Amino acid sequence: MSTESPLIGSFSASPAQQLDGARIGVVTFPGTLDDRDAARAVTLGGGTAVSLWHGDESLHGVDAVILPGGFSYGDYLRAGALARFAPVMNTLIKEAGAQQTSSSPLPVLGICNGFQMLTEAHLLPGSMINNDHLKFICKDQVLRVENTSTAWTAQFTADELIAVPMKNQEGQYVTSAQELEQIETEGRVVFRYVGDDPNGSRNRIAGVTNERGNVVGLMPHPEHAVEAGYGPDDATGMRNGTDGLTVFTSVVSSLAGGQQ
Amino acid sequence: MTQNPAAQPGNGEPELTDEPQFSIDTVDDAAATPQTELPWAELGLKENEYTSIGEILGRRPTAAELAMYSVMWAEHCSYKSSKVHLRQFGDKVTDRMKQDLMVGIGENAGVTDLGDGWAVTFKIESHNSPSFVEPYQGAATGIGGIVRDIISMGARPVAVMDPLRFGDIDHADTHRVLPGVVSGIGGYGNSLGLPNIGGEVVFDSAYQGNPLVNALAVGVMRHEDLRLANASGVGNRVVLFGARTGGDGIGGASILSSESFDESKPSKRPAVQVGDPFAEKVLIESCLELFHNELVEGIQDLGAAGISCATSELASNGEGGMHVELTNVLLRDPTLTPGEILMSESQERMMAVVTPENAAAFEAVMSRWNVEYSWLGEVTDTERLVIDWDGETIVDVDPRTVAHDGPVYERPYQRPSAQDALQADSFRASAGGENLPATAEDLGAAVVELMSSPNMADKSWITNQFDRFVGGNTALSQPDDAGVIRVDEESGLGVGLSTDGNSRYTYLDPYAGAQLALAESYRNVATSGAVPMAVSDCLNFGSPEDPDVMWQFSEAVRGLSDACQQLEVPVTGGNVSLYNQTAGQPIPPTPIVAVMGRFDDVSRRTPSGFQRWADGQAIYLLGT
Amino acid sequence: MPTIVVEVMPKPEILDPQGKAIANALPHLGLTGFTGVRQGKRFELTVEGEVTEEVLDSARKAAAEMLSNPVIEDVVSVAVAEDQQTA
Amino acid sequence: MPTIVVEVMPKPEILDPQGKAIANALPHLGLTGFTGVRQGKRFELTVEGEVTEEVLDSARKAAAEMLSNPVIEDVVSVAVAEDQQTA
Ligand SMILES: Nc1ncnc2c1ncn2[C@@H]1O[C@H](COP(=O)(O)OP(=O)(O)O)[C@@H](O)[C@H]1O
Repeated sequence: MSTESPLIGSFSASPAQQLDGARIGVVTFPGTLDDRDAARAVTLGGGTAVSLWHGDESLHGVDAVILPGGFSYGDYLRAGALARFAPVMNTLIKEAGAQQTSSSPLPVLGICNGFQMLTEAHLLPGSMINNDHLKFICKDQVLRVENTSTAWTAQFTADELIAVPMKNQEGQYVTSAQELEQIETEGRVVFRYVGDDPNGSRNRIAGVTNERGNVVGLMPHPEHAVEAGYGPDDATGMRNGTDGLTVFTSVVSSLAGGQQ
Repeated sequence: MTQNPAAQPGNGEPELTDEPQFSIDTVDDAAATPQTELPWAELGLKENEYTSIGEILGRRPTAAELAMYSVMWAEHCSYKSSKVHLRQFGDKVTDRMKQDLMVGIGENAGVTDLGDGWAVTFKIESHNSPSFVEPYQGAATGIGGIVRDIISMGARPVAVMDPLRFGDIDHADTHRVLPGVVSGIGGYGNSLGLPNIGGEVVFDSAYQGNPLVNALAVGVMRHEDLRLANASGVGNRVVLFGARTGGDGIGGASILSSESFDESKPSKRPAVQVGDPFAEKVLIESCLELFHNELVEGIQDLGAAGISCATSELASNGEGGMHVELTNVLLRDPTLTPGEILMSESQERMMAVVTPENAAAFEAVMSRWNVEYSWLGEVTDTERLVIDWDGETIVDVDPRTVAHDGPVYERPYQRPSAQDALQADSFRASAGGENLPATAEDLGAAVVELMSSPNMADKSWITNQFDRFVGGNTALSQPDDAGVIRVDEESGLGVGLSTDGNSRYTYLDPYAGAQLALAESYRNVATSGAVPMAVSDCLNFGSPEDPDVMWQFSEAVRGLSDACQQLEVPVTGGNVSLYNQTAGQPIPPTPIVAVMGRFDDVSRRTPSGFQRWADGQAIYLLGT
Repeated sequence: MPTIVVEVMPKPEILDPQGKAIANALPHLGLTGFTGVRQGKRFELTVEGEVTEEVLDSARKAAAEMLSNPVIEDVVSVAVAEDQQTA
Repeated sequence: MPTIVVEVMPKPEILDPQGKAIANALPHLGLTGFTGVRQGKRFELTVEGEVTEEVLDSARKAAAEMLSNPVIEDVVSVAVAEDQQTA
């Protein structure tokens, strides 16, 4: 009799390649919520998670940085607005920003609140305002991966459709018409919402990258789609979706290969 | 008599500028002026209660003492009407029920051994009337309060649930209350990073004037992290940390006028409390760091009765004495009188007992998380709780008389005369009952009608406003019958929880109705694949002074305690919410029962409902 | 088009978590001269035609019943906007 | 204590979902005279001592760099509060 319930993947199951070399920093701000989840995703992706603290200027020599989701400083004022002034952000802006001239600028990923911080810090274009329906929304969301040349998306295939959870209140992506046009023509939209527009974002943009392609931000949460049993639904079963894991395996292998 | 000391340095909030003007009523004053009238009635005390305070103290209470007794002897802190019945939860127990119980009823929340060195603590509480007055903030601070109960046991909170009752879905007041309640629960819980793993939404006009907002929080800890609310170790220091103390929840100016025997005008006090989830989030993280580094000996959250409760409970559960200087309390509003400071219900505060050796390490944790704190005093062996105001003693009491030995009432109760008629009034005997659907078509239409009732319909319009993914350990949540959370990522050890209640059954037969609530919750947990282990309950009823309501209450408790004994699951804690009525009309009796069960491996959890991935599987109907 | 500006602030006795967080963050910008911050709301209502006393009354009603929550907020002002404000 | 008021509004070209929702709801209150609503923010910064030109400069810096996000918002005004405002 095949009445067995869907099984949840084991946490200790490691991915095919174990590349302990990649040290990926995960920053905790006061009010950060998804730092442990991001660290788990890094581990599952084959990297080594290094926790970084908002009040510490040093990035402790990590190879890449994740600004995880949450409600830093309660999302008071504007989401991400107060976190942007943390000491760690000063260093991050120097190491990842436009003034950075080294051939391999620091890969940075901002998820949800982290994306909001990156726009507040002007490392990424645009900004987020309240969802057009004015509510917090938590749901499984399908995205199209439109740019696979970043360190965070290298292992996706072009235009691959992935399902990851999204959960936010201030997730409507806006920017000026001119900048929007520039982002689009330069191919800097990394993730785009598929299906019903969940929050009114311009051109259904879910994630973007900067000119050099080292900084990526997205509103939905790939780190919540890394373990079967705890992610979004997918074709194989309830909560089985692990599409988000590719974000983390991508950066680990990009770092290992030294390529961007 | 002393003046309020100078305003404390700002914490980023503008100082209220009213000049503090009040006199202090010291213990010496009380002894010297036995005839002075105090406004005990305005503070909600009964004459016999006021008299017994005098007898306990051997003199009239000071204004500050009166403030403490009045809040601690209030129904929701003292359980004075429900205590005699609630004893059954502790009396009707079998050995098996005690086997995994690490902390039972009486502490901030019960604790159950989960095995492998893990323990789980959970509790359900009500925040009904604040949520009616200001839905968003009322519901938000309801989540905040129950989460602090969980932290104070030494646990990391891992999930919340929210059983709700509203009036008619089409009523204007429901349109005012529901969106605020839902976004308040989401706004606070989502910001804390606690997945919402279930709850209930029921619409019934019987709740029109008195909606119910109950909230459950569950937390997990390693055995060694368990903390209790007691002040032990003479010479250990007492610290208050978290948000500053404001005039929250002290309502009108009655207590103020009791202290200002002069004619100074009372300043404004907030009508509602505003929650600060960010402050609570850093409070959680800083407490976990304190527990991890073993920096606190005892800890207590500040709930309804604020500092009155925290000092008297810590003192009476410990060595028995405590000495506190109240002017050390950091204030948001410098015009607060000592009595008001003792009564304030300001949110996001905790009180802890710390050894002198650990004080510096404690301060380091506070500054790392940018949490404000102030040292208030120390543990003594005097068996007295002594509170000074600028060096003069304003409270000198046996803390047990405040915290534990309050009044206990055997309220009269009686089976309502209308109960028989109510039970006889069946659907089959009614007009509707004569035209029961008989044909397939009629039956089909009846099913559709049922499904479209707001009580049966999909609840995702509400639950999609709650984060169910945060933490990465949610194995089941809506739309499943039980919420399931993984506790140990290595072994898959976890817990399943459900909350249930059916006020119609309970109205018809409170004894059976409470049992059915337990049975439903137990079933929901069991069918998810967990072994039910423990119960928490929130008993929402009308006025205990109404013998009909008191009968409903006593029957429900008797029923629930009998059923718990039968199923061998202990009640580990809960909450009683009385006086839920408008214009003399009580709500239907609404015991909400939460059951927690254990999974040795959550990968074996079973979702409810037919799964679209399970095509071709067989369907069985079990039971009677 | 004429504009009516409505200003709403949290009541002084009510906790303002946002203001508190901002006040704590200002020193990161090197700004230490402020002892407190409170955050409220500012609404601009545009009016077709003239701002009569009647229109102002509607704005006051909107301010009291929809734009503010009287339990926790005060309406600080309801006034016709001067022409062009700048910082 | 003197207070500096900072006013911030969403840029005209940025859609304002809150303002739109309010505009749609006003007719339910029987108020139909308004053609549009925009919701911005109003901050009160309290100052210990005198409001010098230097203090005002800090407030302008706070307004430009923290209290507003130039991508979506404009600082409408930074000014010392008149003594007692009322509705
Ligand atoms: N207020 C709420 N908060 C969170 N989850 C809720 C709430 N109300 C209902 N749910 C969840 O939605 C799902 C469906 O609820 P309900 O229709 O009441 O189910 P049932 O009738 O099977 O108990 C359940 O998973 C329940 O836990």
